[in-house]
Amino acid sequence: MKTRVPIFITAFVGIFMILKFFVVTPWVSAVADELVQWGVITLAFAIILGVLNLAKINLKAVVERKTDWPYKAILLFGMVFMMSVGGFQWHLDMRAEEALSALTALEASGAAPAAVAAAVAASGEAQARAATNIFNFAFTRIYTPLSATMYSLLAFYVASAAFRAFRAKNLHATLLLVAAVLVMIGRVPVGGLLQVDLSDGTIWRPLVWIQDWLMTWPNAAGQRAIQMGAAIGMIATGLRVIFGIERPYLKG
Amino acid sequence: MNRALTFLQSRAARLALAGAAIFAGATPAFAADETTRVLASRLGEVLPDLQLSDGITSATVGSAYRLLEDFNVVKLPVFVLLIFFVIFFFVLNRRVRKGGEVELRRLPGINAIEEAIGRATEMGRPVLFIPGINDIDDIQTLAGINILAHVAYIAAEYDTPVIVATRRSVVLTICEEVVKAASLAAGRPENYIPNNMRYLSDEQFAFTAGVNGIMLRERPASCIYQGCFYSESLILAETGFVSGAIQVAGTANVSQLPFFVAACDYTLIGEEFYAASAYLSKEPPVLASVKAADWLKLVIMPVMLIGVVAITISASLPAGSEWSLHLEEFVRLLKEIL
Amino acid sequence: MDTAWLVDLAGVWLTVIFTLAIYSFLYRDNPFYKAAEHLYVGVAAGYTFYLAFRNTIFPNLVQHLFTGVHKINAGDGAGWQMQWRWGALVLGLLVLARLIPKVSWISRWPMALVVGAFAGLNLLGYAEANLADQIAGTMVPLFGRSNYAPYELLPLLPSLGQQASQPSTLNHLVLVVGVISVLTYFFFSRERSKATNALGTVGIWFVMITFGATYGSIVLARISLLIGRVYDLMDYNQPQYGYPFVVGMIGIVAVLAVWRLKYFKGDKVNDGTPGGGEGDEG
Amino acid sequence: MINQEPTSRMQKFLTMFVALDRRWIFSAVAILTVIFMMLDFNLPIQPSPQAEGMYKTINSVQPGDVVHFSIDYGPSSAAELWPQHLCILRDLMRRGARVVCSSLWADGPPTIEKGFNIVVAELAEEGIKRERGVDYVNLGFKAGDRVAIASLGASFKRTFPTDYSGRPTASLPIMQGWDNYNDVKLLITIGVGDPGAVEYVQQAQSRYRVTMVAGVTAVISPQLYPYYQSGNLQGFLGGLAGAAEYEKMANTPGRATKGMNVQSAIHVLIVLLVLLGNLAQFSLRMMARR
Repeated sequence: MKTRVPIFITAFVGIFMILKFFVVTPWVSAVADELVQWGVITLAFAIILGVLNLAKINLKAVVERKTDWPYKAILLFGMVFMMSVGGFQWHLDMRAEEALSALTALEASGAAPAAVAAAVAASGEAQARAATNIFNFAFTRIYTPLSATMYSLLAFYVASAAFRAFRAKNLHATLLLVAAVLVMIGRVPVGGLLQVDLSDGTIWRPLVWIQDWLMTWPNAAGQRAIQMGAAIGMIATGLRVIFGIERPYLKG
Repeated sequence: MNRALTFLQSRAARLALAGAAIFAGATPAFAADETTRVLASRLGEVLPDLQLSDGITSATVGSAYRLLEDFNVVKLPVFVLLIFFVIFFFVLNRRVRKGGEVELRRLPGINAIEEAIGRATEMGRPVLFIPGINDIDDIQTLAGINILAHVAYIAAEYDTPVIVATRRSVVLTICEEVVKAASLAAGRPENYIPNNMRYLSDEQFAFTAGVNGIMLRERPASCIYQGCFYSESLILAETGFVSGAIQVAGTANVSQLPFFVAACDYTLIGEEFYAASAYLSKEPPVLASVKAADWLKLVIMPVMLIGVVAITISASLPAGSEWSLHLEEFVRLLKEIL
Repeated sequence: MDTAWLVDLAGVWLTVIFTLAIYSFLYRDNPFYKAAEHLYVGVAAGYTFYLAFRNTIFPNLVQHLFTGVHKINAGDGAGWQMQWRWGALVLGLLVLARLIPKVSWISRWPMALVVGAFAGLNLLGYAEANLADQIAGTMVPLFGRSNYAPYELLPLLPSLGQQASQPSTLNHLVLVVGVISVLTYFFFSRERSKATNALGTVGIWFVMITFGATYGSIVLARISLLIGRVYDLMDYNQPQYGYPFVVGMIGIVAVLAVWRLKYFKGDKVNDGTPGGGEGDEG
Repeated sequence: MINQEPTSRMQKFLTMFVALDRRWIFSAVAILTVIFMMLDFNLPIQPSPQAEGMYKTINSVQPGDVVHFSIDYGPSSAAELWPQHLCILRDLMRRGARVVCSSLWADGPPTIEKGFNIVVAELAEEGIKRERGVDYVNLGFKAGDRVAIASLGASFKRTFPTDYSGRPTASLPIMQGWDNYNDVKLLITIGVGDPGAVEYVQQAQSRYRVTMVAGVTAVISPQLYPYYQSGNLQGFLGGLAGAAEYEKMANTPGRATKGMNVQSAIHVLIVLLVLLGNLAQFSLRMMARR
């Protein structure tokens, strides 16, 4: 029961989904789509487990006054805060939707213009309320700047990692370094400053051209082959999992 | 004639007929709604002397048609590749079972994983493992979890704790199972510490910020990233570098590989990453699947070269000449089958 | 409304403070970053939770089962699909069985289904795009008529005056040799001949050039992110908000300096380099 | 390699530089960014053929033409896409097109609002009046990715019964006389990924043969070359560089052009650092050998 049944489920469902890829019979696609929906819903339910894990670990730290416990309290506050304002937003959106469907119904029934105008106003007000409230504030003023700034740390890290790693220690490292430097320069307007007049009157920008060539040919070849290898590895791994040859999560 | 009828009625023959028709029908690129018509005409070409004298035979052929109608012929290349792989795998697996050995070349990145765990043991610090940031629907995540099983086993043998940070709840629960099972298998169930299994929200950079915190405050001696990574790859690897950890990465995302190569000590590239769990497990069937992948490449490369040669000859011959067109058709067929 | 400007002011200050708090991590781990990090993880987890219920569980399960939305949205077969959706509810509840240690093993069943379903689903999609299509794309003529312009011959060398992406014999050779050699590099079997070893070596050269070029091209996108943030900071740095960027910057630097002096007296700090002494704050 | 004790001053300096504390690099990046944002000069920019195609297509729009302008990104990608969004919107509004904005991304509509507010105010200063509901409209967000695009092909008014502020679309002057892609003169999408340009090509452009151009991030742009070659797209812009090329052609140097100065400066900085690091390491090795 504990391992046999799951192995069977994985194999059966996996093979069915592979079949679905080749077979265009409507009921097969319908069943497969339904299975995907089940998967998506199961994943959504699992989020409860994740949130509980986060809450448990941090609550314990706060209760036991472990190192950095005030920060863990901030984390818990942020979580509860966002859940509550999210719920509030949901409520407002439902209201706006109700107002809107009331308006549509009213229009369809051919009610008096004054009544329709009132409904339009009510609907507009509900929409506006849903659009401007604490949830949007939290989203645009807390969530967005934090995520955009975290992302933008990369601008600094590409510089520091390049400085450290691009050293001509051997042939491989030198190729990496040369390709990176050429592409970096050829990509920005500075690279276009170097110009050569060809005999037929056209202007040739060598750095831009080399950048373009590197990206179109050697880079495309490398990317293509790495992707092909990865696809083969993916087939191997996927089939190992589906056939139950590798099933670390069922060994307990 | 009677013999032919009984032959047709057998199920195997029906499938063979369908297969022949698919291959014959694959020559022109046809739209899905034309499938039936084209196949019907092609079938006559493949088996011209087939005589449909009475109802039974036409019904048999009709069922073959229906089979074809249901089959998405556009997906034929993938089907052929898949069949090749499965056949190779079964052949190799049988050979392995009979006592044959599968030997693989050395991969520095694999040894590095073992060394990284050893170093954490020496320093008395934990190992941090991240199975990528994608959900379980990505096969890269599955590959990462397979590697985690071995990492957790080795770490349990060395009595070194493993911290697993995940961005998805389902991945978290599966990783919990994996680490628990591996610790048990290594004879040290106490090496599974529930509090070391962390979920750090589904948002990409919140997760990254949380992992940064783990790296700098819990000071893992080794960081192992195996799975699907996006732009956070470099943030993780740079923070790991500052914290002084040994870093071993592996991913199949081509756009992130350069950053791991630049900032980590070892990186498993593309297919190496998928093969890593086979290297670590050393189990015959798993090794056989890696070897089968090699064989698949041995099929693909000659086909690609044949295609290049044929299209080159075709392009060198005068345009519109008979052989040029034949070769062009041949390459098109090659592309559509494989 | 009277409070609108107050909300706006608070929003601008929060934006600037959070931005600077994350940037302070570039200097080193510090209380500002820690606070921002923990708040971020918490808020993101709450948001995920909200999204899961609002965008998945509610429309795909609750509405589907109870409010009859499927009747409007779905076409044929909606009837049986509606009935079958109860299975998803069962699976979801089985996942939650993990919370009860005695029956937690049963949560493996939904996991097994999810793993099987998605592995089977995604396996071949990738194989199609990344394998079959790429094999076909590599079959290019090395010389003769170009397959882009049927009556033009492929030039031997790429021409400088034109775009570098113009096909030529050399370019196509680079493509074919590159793909074949990199694939050879990925052979795992032990038995290798001298020829395959040589080809594999060429393969790793291609891999390195690819990584270099990719790195170089992505730098561009990464720096635009920084430019975007700096524009935001500068836009908000207005007198009506009280110069949040400048004030916030000075404030954070001052607090960090004090914090540093207080907690790291006599501590040899060398935290920009690996293994540096990140003192344990506590 | 560099294990032995540094002897000379030069060696000491080089050893230090080879293992430079990365925070010096961070500072250099930050300082260069700020300086180059303040400096007032523009590097010459060479528009690519794709950007030229985009510019020509947008500037062939006639007053009163219906343009569907889909904004498929949120604040997190604004750094790359906002400059494109702004200069395209400016051109469209100035030319007097009927601009119909919508979004397939939940966090897109506020960005649309921001764009309209800025451009309408700019034009008002020039004395050109553009009215909401008459000259432009924000239809808001629609879930459903490809399905949503396909349903736009059937009817805009049914897909978006109300606009972002809750007014019924059927009564808006801008929505009169047309309802689907057959009457849309130009389709523009500014997007960060899926759903975005590729989905619009598949679901709208190739089905209804509507003229289409796109703006995307630098990471996505390589995916669009095939569509440009096959004529599905008349042109496209890639990332901040694309926006700078557009600004150059429109002769309105703005944030993207300035951004390219910063890009250039930081690229040069990184290249210099890499070269100097190699030089330092090389000379150290030479010194050690002597």
